[in-house]
Amino acid sequence: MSQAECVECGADVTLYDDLEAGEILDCDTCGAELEVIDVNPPVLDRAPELEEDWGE
Amino acid sequence: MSQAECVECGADVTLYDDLEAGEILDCDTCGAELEVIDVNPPVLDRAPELEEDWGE
Amino acid sequence: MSEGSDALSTAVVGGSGFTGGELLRLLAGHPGFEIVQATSRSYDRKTVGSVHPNLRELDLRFTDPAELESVDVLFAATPHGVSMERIDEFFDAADTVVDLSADFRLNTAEAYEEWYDGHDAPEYLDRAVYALPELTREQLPGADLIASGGCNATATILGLKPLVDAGLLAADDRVVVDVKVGSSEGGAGGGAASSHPERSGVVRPYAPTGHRHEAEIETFLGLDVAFTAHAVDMVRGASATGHVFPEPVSKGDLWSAYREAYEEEPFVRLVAGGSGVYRYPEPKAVAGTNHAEVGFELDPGNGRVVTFSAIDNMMKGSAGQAVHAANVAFGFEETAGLEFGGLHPVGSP
Amino acid sequence: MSEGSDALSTAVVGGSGFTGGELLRLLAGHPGFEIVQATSRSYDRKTVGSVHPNLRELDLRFTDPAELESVDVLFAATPHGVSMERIDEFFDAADTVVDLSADFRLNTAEAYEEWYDGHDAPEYLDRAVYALPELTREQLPGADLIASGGCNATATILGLKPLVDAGLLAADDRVVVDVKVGSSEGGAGGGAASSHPERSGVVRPYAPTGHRHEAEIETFLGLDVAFTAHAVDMVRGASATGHVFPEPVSKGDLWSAYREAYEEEPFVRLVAGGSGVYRYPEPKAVAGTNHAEVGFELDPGNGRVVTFSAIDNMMKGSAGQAVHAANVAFGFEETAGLEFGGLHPVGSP
Amino acid sequence: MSEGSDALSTAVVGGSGFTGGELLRLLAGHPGFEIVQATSRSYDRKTVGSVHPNLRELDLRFTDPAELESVDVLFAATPHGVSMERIDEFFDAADTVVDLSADFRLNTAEAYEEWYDGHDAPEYLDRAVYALPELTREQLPGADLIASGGCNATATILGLKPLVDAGLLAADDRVVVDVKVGSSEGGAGGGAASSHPERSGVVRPYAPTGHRHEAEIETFLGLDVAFTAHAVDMVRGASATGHVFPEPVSKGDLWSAYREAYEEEPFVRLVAGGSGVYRYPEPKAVAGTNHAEVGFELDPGNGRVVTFSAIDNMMKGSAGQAVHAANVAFGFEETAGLEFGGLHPVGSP
Amino acid sequence: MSEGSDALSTAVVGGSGFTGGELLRLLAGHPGFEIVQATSRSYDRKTVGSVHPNLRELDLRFTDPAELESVDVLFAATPHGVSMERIDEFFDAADTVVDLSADFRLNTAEAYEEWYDGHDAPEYLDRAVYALPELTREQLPGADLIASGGCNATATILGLKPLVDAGLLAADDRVVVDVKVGSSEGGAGGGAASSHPERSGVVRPYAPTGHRHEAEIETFLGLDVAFTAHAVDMVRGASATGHVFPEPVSKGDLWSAYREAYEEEPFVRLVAGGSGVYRYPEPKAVAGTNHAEVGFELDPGNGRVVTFSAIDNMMKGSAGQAVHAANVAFGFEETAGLEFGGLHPVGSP
Ligand SMILES: NC(=O)c1ccc[n+]([C@@H]2O[C@H](COP(=O)([O-])OP(=O)(O)OC[C@H]3O[C@@H](n4cnc5c(N)ncnc54)[C@H](OP(=O)(O)O)[C@@H]3O)[C@@H](O)[C@H]2O)c1
Ligand SMILES: NC(=O)c1ccc[n+]([C@@H]2O[C@H](COP(=O)([O-])OP(=O)(O)OC[C@H]3O[C@@H](n4cnc5c(N)ncnc54)[C@H](OP(=O)(O)O)[C@@H]3O)[C@@H](O)[C@H]2O)c1
Ligand SMILES: NC(=O)c1ccc[n+]([C@@H]2O[C@H](COP(=O)([O-])OP(=O)(O)OC[C@H]3O[C@@H](n4cnc5c(N)ncnc54)[C@H](OP(=O)(O)O)[C@@H]3O)[C@@H](O)[C@H]2O)c1
Ligand SMILES: NC(=O)c1ccc[n+]([C@@H]2O[C@H](COP(=O)([O-])OP(=O)(O)OC[C@H]3O[C@@H](n4cnc5c(N)ncnc54)[C@H](OP(=O)(O)O)[C@@H]3O)[C@@H](O)[C@H]2O)c1
Ligand SMILES: [Zn+2]
Ligand SMILES: [Zn+2]
Repeated sequence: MSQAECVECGADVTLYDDLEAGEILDCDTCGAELEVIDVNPPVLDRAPELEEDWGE
Repeated sequence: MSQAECVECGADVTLYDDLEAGEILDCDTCGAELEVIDVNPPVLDRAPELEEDWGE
Repeated sequence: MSEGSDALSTAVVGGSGFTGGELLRLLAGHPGFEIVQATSRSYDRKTVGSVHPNLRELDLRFTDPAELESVDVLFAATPHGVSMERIDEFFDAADTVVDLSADFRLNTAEAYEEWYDGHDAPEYLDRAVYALPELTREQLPGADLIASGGCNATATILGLKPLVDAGLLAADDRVVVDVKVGSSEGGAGGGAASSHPERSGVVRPYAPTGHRHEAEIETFLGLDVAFTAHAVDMVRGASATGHVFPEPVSKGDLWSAYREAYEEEPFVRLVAGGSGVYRYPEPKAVAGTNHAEVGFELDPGNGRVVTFSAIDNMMKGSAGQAVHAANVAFGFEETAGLEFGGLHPVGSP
Repeated sequence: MSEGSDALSTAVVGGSGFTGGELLRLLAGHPGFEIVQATSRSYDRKTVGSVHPNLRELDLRFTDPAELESVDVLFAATPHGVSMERIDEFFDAADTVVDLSADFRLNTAEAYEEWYDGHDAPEYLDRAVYALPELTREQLPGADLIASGGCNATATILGLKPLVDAGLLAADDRVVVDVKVGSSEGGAGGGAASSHPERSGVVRPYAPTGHRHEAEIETFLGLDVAFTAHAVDMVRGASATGHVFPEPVSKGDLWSAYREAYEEEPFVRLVAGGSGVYRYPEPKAVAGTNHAEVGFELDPGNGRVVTFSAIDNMMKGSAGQAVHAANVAFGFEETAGLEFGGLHPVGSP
Repeated sequence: MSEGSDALSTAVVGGSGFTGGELLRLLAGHPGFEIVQATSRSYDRKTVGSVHPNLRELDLRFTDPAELESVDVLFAATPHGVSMERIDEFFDAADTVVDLSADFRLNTAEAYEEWYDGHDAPEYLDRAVYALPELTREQLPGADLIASGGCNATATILGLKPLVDAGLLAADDRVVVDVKVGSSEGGAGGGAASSHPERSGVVRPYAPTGHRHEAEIETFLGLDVAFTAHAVDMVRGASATGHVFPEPVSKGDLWSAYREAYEEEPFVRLVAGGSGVYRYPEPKAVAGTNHAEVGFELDPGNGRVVTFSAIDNMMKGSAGQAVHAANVAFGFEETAGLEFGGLHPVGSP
Repeated sequence: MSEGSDALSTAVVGGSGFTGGELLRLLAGHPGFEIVQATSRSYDRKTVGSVHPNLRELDLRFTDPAELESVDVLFAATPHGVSMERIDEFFDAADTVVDLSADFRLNTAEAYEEWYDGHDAPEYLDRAVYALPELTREQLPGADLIASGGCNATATILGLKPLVDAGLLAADDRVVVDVKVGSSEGGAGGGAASSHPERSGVVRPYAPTGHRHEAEIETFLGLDVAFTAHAVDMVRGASATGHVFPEPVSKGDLWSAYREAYEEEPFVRLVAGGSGVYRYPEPKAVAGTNHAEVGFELDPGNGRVVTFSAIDNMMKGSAGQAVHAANVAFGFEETAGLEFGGLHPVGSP
């Protein structure tokens, strides 16, 4: 298992060995949804956010 | 608009002119879901019930 | 407040309570009544709106119940025992008395000995008309002492009556009624058990046996009922589920019985197993209204019919029923002042 | 359903939703409108009562929104984006369109670029009148495209407007608004976050920053507002608490400002620090009604004025406001169809 | 998470659901188990804490149920039908399977034909042990397929069993059971009927007749029960009220029967008519715990005994019961991991 | 009840109240304490379980607070004013006093003159250590008069402290704090406003300005805070939303500040904008636990940071915090007796 830094909060995120580019992970510190941009070395970026309609 | 008898409760159900066989109506007296079996003359039957799982 | 010159002048004794407040709300919107007095000892001289925030527009202050005004009609919404003690005074002040308590619901002093703690004015018991209009409509016109039916009794009776009328239930059939009620049934008084932290989220057996409403039910329905009530988390509402074991019947028989009983009734709605979220009677669907929802389901496996009925205890279970009865008694439109049809969605009203 | 020969024929697009159901309820009890169509794709051909149990007496079935009837007035109660896409069709079917969504509330295409995802029919933006009658009453008579104000925006604007009008708040003053809302704001759609187990008992920050209603507030109040909303456990209701730091004022000044703003308003009630249980505005006190309660408190220690406003999001926050606006637009009595004054006690309606 | 070298390695299939989450919570605090896998298709790769906020400290991510790890014990908390379909795979992965669904509760394929839609793996039915430890404790040690009892069945059986054991109820006596349940019984899936606006404040008849738990009750209690369930406004909890009509008994007889049945039981508490607010069993008093409260009241007027039982459906009604059964099966302390005793005050947990 | 020979003997004065009951629950499950006395005047001689149904297994009866036993530690959970009056007696009976009231939280008699009604035993004010362990951990070991921090103050301080520590907030910056609280904050006493019918479903401004906790916040955080509290429909929980306007910061800066402040803290959990249903701190997620959830969101458009914190007022806001402080004072494991991690799903606990 390797590690990468969360772009939102800076915490270490543990990565699975069989990680694939395009997967979405949540940071277990801040909960941000992170997209795996590259695998070797691992690069994470904030996942495109689902536009959330809270109703009104 | 024509009328037919609800098979569940016996009340009259008002039918639209453009009714088609296979449509599902709810009886406005008892709320039963009724399937239009035939159109001319109109024949209604209890619609096949969705098996509902209430959880447990 | 309605002020037609023909409107009947009206007093509400116990106007600061829950059913008293509901009466004030209904009478204020009723063309046939004009409110001239609302009493409260604890809030004497305060505005009605300071207690009932929905009535802030009402230009009225509470006065002392010791000083009753002369009126055409006096509604009493006081705890059990007050009306029987003050009934002579009530009639000195008013031509007609509509009582929301249990004080004049039963017919005999003996019944009050058995179920309550006796009666102070048994001479009025014959004169009083029990008011559950679906049952006693014919006796109401001209009545001058009207005893509005109890909330749990009303819910129970409405659910079972069609079976009795149709001859599907005999007097000695075993009938279980399991009622769920909201916190406003306890009145504005409160106490530890009705505080929000203790009362929230409950399913609490209360009056598990021996509930006094059994007396009303037995008297007016002619059935012995094994009755149990549970407090649940809602403010308004009473829901009665009856479990009865009649001779084999079909759903068609049941629909006939219930439609026969209620198809002309302005305040009873049959709801029995349709589609969607609201398939059977439930209190949310009638909250704030004088409607009762009544329905049933057949359980062939157990030879059982389950009956359901749901009311708002503040309305069809008390203030609304009292106004309905007064409408019949005075010859007003039955639905006058009681037109509100309820809300959707609605939480725990 | 009202059927006066003079009643305006009316369609409700989105009639199976929460605000659509509320519109149907209000229009059915309104002497000036006659409902001829209520649309729903999911419940096409079903009775309106199968979705809205309080409307079981309404003899009406949903129809497909693709086939609009010719009517005098069309109310659209559809999700954001639908009205802007179908506005030409709406005007083919109806002379007047009252839209409850945010699609025509802002004035410019740029504003829709900034706060939403752009606009499909910007040519209508000038023609639309924003409807918060306490603010825009004069522009409503004769308007043929009415954009009913948003719920949180309405609550916020009503609380702060008297301070702006009285010159107590300048455009660049720092204003914090903390809003608490009920679950019906989310509409009938639902999802995991709005399921009963997850949504019960919450105090949940939602839209903690960047809420789209900031755009409406800024446009119509002329103030920048730092806005945050929390979901709390009620079904109906929105309560906006404003924290503002004006030049030193007295309580008398505040009362003057608020009375000046609202004393003629049929639907605004001032509640600011009385006695009893209900001392400040709260949603329970207006549940089911088109009333707004508005009030304030002075915090001399912090140089702060706290403003409170409470509405029912289904009513003053959407359907009630839309009907109120239509009443003004068509010259009806302002309160027509909106007379219901609410209940007490009431839980979480 | 417990990590003793002797701890049994454990997987939870359906770990993102309500009972799955509860299992994870219990197993994480249990000295005898070590969680190595929690599955979810929808939340594959997400942290367990992103779904179950109370488990944010748990360092575990969901994985795909298609890839099962080799473990000592597999708990299945999946919808009806999944376990019966995958049972061979489950046993390939694990030595012991504890199933929370109804898939292995009944004894015969015929029963599944009658009450469900048949069975995919009837050859396992004999091997499965029904787990309601108060009833089947002796059969659990060494069992390798454990079918944890259903929530409503558990509540019902616990309330009536002492009467059966004491010979006060015969197989053909008429028994009515009226159950009130919270919204977590429906699982995390949700739908329109379980959205907060529709589900709040309800007393809603659901499964008014023909509830599938009747099969379990009949099988393990040997009684026919006329069963009806109502949804009420709480999240956790099931409360069963039984109405039975035995030969005349005294309160002393009843106390003997109930004490005889439960005085050695670690998770059953008798509550029958004391003082204070909490006099009879109620779900609030056991929320979050594996306790059942059981009690009764005598109704001499109607020749009736009313029985009450209250559990937390997530605990004694599912996950807690499963862990209790596993404790017995593996020879752990019966209360291991199940020590939490509940809260006061508590709302609608 | 723990009975290790080394356990400290303990009394709870005010054991029939809400925080007193919570203390009894925690102490009963704590290896370091042995309960020898729980007082109540109203329930003198009754079992603890008759008031707190979750403690039915506890073999203990209330006794009169006039007769205090000699103990190592006395916890006082009495209304404001009682401890200051009886503090000498408390120290006659016990070596260490842990007080949950506000009586010893402020440092000077003047502060009590300003915010309360003066002080009866000002000589003890210096000796008392304010207990919010995240703030005052170092002063607790060996303290013999511990003043447990207030619930709303704790929620507020925890949310803002990281910003103060990181130099992002200056003493004279404008800070608005809008708090939402559950009904258990009012204690077991109750009254009309806290009855279930009146308190259900509310969003009710209470203590809109001038809340006494401002004094604690100012003293221990060094910030003036414009504080407003609202009652909402939950039993347990306090949620503080802070609105602050610091110099421009990035989300990374904020994460650094909050992680710096709390990463070593056993009871503080950072939750700030993840995915799923629970994205920000909320009381449901910590109900029944001693955890605080703390988080924030950035609002660049308004130059604002919104801070969120959520606690269970019965735990981290009172009894849990007191036990935590005692753990530190006596050198126990900090989390001893406070391990419960909460439930999911959970309603309004
Ligand atoms: N709540 C229901 O759902 C319901 C349903 C059906 C029937 N009822 C019956 O309706 C009656 C009122 O119930 P409620 O729930 O409205 O009760 P409530 O909220 O407690 O109100 C009682 C009212 O009576 C007044 N009152 C009390 N004692 C009095 C006395 N000795 N003389 C004069 N006034 C007195 C009280 O005001 P002051 O103390 O300030 O004078 C208050 O206004 C009861 O008999 C009840 O059984 C209630
Ligand atoms: N809820 C509030 O408190 C509130 C307050 C102020 C403003 N609003 C606004 O009012 C509007 C409606 O809100 P709501 O809460 O009533 O929503 P809702 O409960 O979700 O109802 C939406 C309605 O629109 C229909 N609909 C959806 N998509 C459609 C389409 N493409 N074409 C035609 N009909 C469509 C739906 O029925 P079918 O899908 O079956 O056709 C349903 O009847 C929204 O714009 C909302 O922002 C709501
Ligand atoms: N809720 C109660 O009170 C209660 C009480 C007693 C017994 N039970 C029984 O316990 C079981 C679980 O109930 P619940 O309330 O926890 O339900 P739930 O909340 O809906 O959870 C179901 C779980 O199963 C997973 N799942 C669904 N279909 C699956 C499949 N085909 N293969 C693998 N995993 C699947 C789901 O996750 P993914 O879809 O993401 O994989 C989810 O984790 C049911 O059989 C229920 O009858 C529940
Ligand atoms: N509730 C909260 O969330 C919370 C949070 C932080 C701090 N606090 C503080 O904790 C303290 C207790 O609050 P609570 O909510 O637990 O109150 P509560 O539920 O009203 O309980 C008060 C307790 O004190 C006893 N008591 C009252 N007067 C007394 C007296 N003169 N002498 C001896 N005992 C007396 C009461 O029992 P008897 O009357 O039967 O003797 C009862 O056991 C208060 O100071 C409160 O400010 C509470
Ligand atoms: Zn992160
Ligand atoms: Zn029918």
